Amino acid sequence: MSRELTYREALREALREEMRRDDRVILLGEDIGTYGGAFAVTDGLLQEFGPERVRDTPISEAGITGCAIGAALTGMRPVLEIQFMDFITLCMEQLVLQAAKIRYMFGGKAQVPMVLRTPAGSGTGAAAQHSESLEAWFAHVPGLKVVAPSTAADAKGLLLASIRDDNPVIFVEHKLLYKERGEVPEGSEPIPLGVAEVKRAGTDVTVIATGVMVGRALDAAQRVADDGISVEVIDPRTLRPLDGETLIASAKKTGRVVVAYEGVKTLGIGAEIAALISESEAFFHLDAPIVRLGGQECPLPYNRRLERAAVPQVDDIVTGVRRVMRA
Amino acid sequence: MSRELTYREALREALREEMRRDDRVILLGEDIGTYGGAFAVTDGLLQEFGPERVRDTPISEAGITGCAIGAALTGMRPVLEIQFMDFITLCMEQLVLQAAKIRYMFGGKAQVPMVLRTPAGSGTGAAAQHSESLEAWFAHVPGLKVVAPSTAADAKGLLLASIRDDNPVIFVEHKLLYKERGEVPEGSEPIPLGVAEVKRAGTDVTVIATGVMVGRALDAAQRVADDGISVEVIDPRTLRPLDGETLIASAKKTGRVVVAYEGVKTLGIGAEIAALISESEAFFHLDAPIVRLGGQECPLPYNRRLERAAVPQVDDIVTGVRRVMRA
Amino acid sequence: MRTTALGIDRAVGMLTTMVLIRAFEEQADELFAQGRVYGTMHLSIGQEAVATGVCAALRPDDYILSTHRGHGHCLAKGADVRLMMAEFLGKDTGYCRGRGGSMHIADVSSGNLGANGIVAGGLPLATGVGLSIQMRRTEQVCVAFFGDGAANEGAFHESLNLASIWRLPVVFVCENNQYGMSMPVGRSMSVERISERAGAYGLPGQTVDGMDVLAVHEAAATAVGRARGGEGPTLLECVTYRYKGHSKSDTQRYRGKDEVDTWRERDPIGRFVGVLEGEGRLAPGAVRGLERDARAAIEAALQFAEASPEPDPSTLLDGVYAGE
Amino acid sequence: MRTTALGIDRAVGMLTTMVLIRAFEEQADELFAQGRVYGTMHLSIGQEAVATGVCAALRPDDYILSTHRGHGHCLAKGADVRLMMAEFLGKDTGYCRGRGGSMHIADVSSGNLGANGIVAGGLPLATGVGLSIQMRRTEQVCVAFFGDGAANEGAFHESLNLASIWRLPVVFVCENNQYGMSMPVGRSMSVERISERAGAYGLPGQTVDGMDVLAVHEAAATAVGRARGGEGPTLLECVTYRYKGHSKSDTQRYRGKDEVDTWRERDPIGRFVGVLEGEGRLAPGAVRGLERDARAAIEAALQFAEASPEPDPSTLLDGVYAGE
Ligand SMILES: Cc1ncc(C[n+]2csc(CCOP(=O)(O)OP(=O)(O)O)c2C)c(N)n1
Ligand SMILES: Cc1ncc(C[n+]2csc(CCOP(=O)(O)OP(=O)(O)O)c2C)c(N)n1
Ligand SMILES: [Mg+2]
Ligand SMILES: [Mg+2]
Repeated sequence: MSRELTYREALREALREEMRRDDRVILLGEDIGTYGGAFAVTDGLLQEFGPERVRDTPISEAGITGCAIGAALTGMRPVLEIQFMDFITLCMEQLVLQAAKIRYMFGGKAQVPMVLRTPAGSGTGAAAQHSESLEAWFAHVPGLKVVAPSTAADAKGLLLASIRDDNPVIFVEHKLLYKERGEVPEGSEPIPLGVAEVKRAGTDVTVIATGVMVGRALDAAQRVADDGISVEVIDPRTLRPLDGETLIASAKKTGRVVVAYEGVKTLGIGAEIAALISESEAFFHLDAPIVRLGGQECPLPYNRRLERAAVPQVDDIVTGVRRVMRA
Repeated sequence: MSRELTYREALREALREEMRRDDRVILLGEDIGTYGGAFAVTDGLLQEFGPERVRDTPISEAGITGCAIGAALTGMRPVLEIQFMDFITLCMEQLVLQAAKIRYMFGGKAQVPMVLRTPAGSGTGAAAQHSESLEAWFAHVPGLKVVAPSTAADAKGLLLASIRDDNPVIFVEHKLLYKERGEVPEGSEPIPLGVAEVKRAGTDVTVIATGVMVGRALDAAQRVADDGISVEVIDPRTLRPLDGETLIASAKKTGRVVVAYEGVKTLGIGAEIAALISESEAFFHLDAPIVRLGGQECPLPYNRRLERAAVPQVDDIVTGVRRVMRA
Repeated sequence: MRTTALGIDRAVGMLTTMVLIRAFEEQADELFAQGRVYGTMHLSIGQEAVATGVCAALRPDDYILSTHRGHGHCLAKGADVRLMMAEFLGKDTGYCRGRGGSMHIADVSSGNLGANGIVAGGLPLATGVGLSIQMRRTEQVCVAFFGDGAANEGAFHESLNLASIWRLPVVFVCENNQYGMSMPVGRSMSVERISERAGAYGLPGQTVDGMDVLAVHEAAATAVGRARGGEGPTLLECVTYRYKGHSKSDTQRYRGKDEVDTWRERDPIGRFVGVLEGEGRLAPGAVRGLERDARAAIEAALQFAEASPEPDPSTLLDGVYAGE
Repeated sequence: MRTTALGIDRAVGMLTTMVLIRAFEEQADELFAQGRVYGTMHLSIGQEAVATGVCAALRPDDYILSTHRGHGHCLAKGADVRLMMAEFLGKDTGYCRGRGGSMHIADVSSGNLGANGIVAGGLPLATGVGLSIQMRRTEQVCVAFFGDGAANEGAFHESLNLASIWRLPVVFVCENNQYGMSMPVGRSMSVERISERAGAYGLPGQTVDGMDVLAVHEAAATAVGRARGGEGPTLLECVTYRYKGHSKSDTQRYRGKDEVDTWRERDPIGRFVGVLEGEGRLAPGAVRGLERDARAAIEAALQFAEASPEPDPSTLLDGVYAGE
């Protein structure tokens, strides 16, 4: 059984169900209570769970990150919202030097079960300091997990799994997806972390896409299908750990790979995906260089035309697919 | 003409020469004055230039980073020392959302000529919060440049160039290299940013190595030379922008590539280098998958044996070279 | 509230600035309502006295660091409203060639080192500007604007401390408009007055009525004088209110209409007009003329902006790096 | 300084702890000098009264967050000196299986949530521990130790503010040992007493003689009582001194030997022994027995540690993730 929900509603449902199921789950963040969250994800939860468990914080990103970590270390399961992913730059010490390392530094004798949810991405005219896609930084950090859902169903299932995970999870939501609708199964079934999903099966080219790029890749796949090109679209869904097996298997099968991601191209998540495939046995099956389509090498500009030009669009993916087919 | 200097002395010489040449160059950092710097790089500079230009700061990494940026924006050329690269996690907002973006956000009408020097790397028993190699994060950020010298001569020439550059430069020093000696040319000749150097010419395998790995790669090259394997060792020296041309040319020539770096393997600088080569025309010349040797997927442990096992050593590079030769 | 200490020209100048800011903000609001602007923005209607009173105490070569709610600061510091409107609309003729938009308008030539999308993000920069001034010995001053919410960021603490120990020529101006987005100031901190925090840095702190442009100006002039005279920084809190929502998506559940109305009764423009008229320094109704002029200027700016070209996507990478 | 308020057992217990801390630190110093320890470390000789006086006010299930200079806190909170020494030497039997070393010793079972290599890094964590206690309603208390230098980090500001507005059961203990590495506290901030900063958060602040274990204990007991009683956090500054260099590589150019000698005259152990002897609660010379016991315990710990195996490199990745 399933019903249609928006991505935002699916996230909210996951939060609500976990909060009902487990008293230790609490929410922290700026304007998540009365205001309902800058992107309305937590709307209504204050009313159901009260101000102790849905906690508006001062504007102190490092402090509230540490607060979540300390609470997680001593028996709670906090879910922290950082209002825009850009502001996570203020949390790096606590996230990377504390949350990610505490368990290891303590010889495996502690754990930090927390989720940091944050909206990423451009496309809303929010300019250079409110449009970041920084997931690659966190995918570089042992001790963290990184999740990036592209559909409402994944949003719910992956958030359930992230809250139940005993490790710190960076949960990257995309602003443009909040209003997107999709079928979401009834019930509280988590989707395991670390498992990619084939969003469309195909035989000629593998397009590996993350976040908002998954929908664009599916559109591009549809477009080139008319030219007789069969595209397989895969969403890794978890960016750390990457499901190398699924990606490599598809690359072996098609021999042609395009990676589409919104973060800056250089050292964005696509760099790891390309490198991973290139060093695997898939190397011997590749018929063409792996094409990476990432964000342009600039801060995100305000102007709408520039902003569109700064990240891959459906057209760019179509072009990328054609290019990899020609090689 | 040249003479032997340690890497540390070479850095100090660059600072001294630039401070003599240009009044706008000032130094900021924790314990850089009386103490002479945690790694003694600035030793003696307080005596020569006084406390106005060699400025001990409180322990406020974000604040002093912003201070350097604001000064750079209004006519100074600050060189900031962050005592350990780990602590740069506290500076991310100022570095990434301010320094890197100001020029672009202002429509190209401002500049931020500053250098952030910082010691990185493991090998000193400093454990998980004092051993980071985070250069890949910055190489992901448009607006920044990233430099990582591996010899005394490069340390001097690249630091001169970095101070004269009109952009924010993250200058990554390696703790194990400070005491290493090398020939350094007389005179104040900068080494241009963005230019890799072939540290040893060879024909069978290209080993691309950064920072402390360059010396290890050279040792490994020497070792396998006895087996008749001719290794070309290349140091990119600047990690953003990467000198793709030189790297790709060598990959085309040898057809076999090993990348050795200390940062965590996943999404470390080697991910970009491997992806870059794999998407270039060198792809068609590759005889084997690109081998990446990076840091293990864990925080840096204190214990010496574990610490050694956590990052590539000469043996690992030898093994990597043999592996890429067999494929 | 008395204007005596000020010349009549300066008093009317301040009124003119306030009226212009309001006209700009109202135009911006309308453009958004009409769907003619992309993204979001933060209006400073109700807070005009702060930007105006503070910037009136500055020299043209002094610096300011502004905030996400920065239109008023920008105008008060002397921006060309045409270039500002063009930036607001993302045009190539705008101050930032359309790259910045509302949240990043900067005009280095008038000393405006930029709005800032990061709460408290400008405070550390201000210390560097102060240091640069001190080392270049130019006797300039730097003002850093920030909100009540920003006073809870670590950057506030580090910046005030640094400015204090080095006696930097920086004035920290807190616009306490009662809320950080939806968070009432009384719930985000435990001090009555944000200016009390000055004590933690051995600095003078003062709280003034931010709806009274003369009070703001007087306090700012004193603080700027201290800074210029080498006596170091001041923390100046201006108690004010934003009439509009935090940004375009704010439904304002966190406050009642009554509260807004009560504050509106203390409107900084209305009160200042009353004072000037009462003192006989402004003819009754003369403010209408100022308002007309302001609207005309805004109208002209809008025409300029709308007639301006969009940036060409082929210039996307311009300005990422200097020297290229 | 009077012990009357304390039972004799507790007084001798505190002396025993101080003597043990000093013995540990001296042993650590010697091991380094002999080249038998890898890396670096930060000794707390001279500061024993702070760790001891504060932790004596805690229950076994209370929490502490410690610092890079954390050996004393760890012992005072009840660590097993053998497991601690093993960790110090990077052995697999150590508290952290040799992964942590001096700068990261943690013993969750005795409530020690870890030394911390990051200056002020434990302060934000302490707010979360406080929140967790408050929500679990366990009436525990969390103590966050930090240095004078740490009080200039943004994390200090954000943490005290958060703890204040939520009335968290956290006691912030500042060990003002006069220097942050080479930076004298008087140059890094403009307040006489760090405890004055409490005012910025509406919190009680108090400065005590950190060389007087009884004064520390009394103030800590009051603050812990407030926290446990739901009255919220306190900022407690303990004025103390480190006798040794900042770390192993410190040549101490920033201070003279005279200064160190002057502080040594106020040695917290010597003074406390004097008090106890003066009150007739400790037989003259009895402290020698305690010192012998401490050295014997350290000696046994060292033997245990040295006999312990190093971690096996094949276990390198153990403990990165939970649930694997
Ligand atoms: C570091 C950071 N955190 C959060 C935000 C989102 N945000 C933008 S403005 C704002 C409220 C700021 O409050 P205040 O400082 O009082 O300024 P005001 O909006 O009232 O002018 C918030 C939470 C941000 N832009 N930057
Ligand atoms: C964020 C951070 N900055 C700098 C350092 C390097 N460092 C370690 S201890 C120290 C001095 C700390 O001074 P204080 O807080 O007074 O503690 P003390 O060493 O005096 O006990 C410094 C600068 C660090 N570990 N972390
Ligand atoms: Mg406000
Ligand atoms: Mg200290």
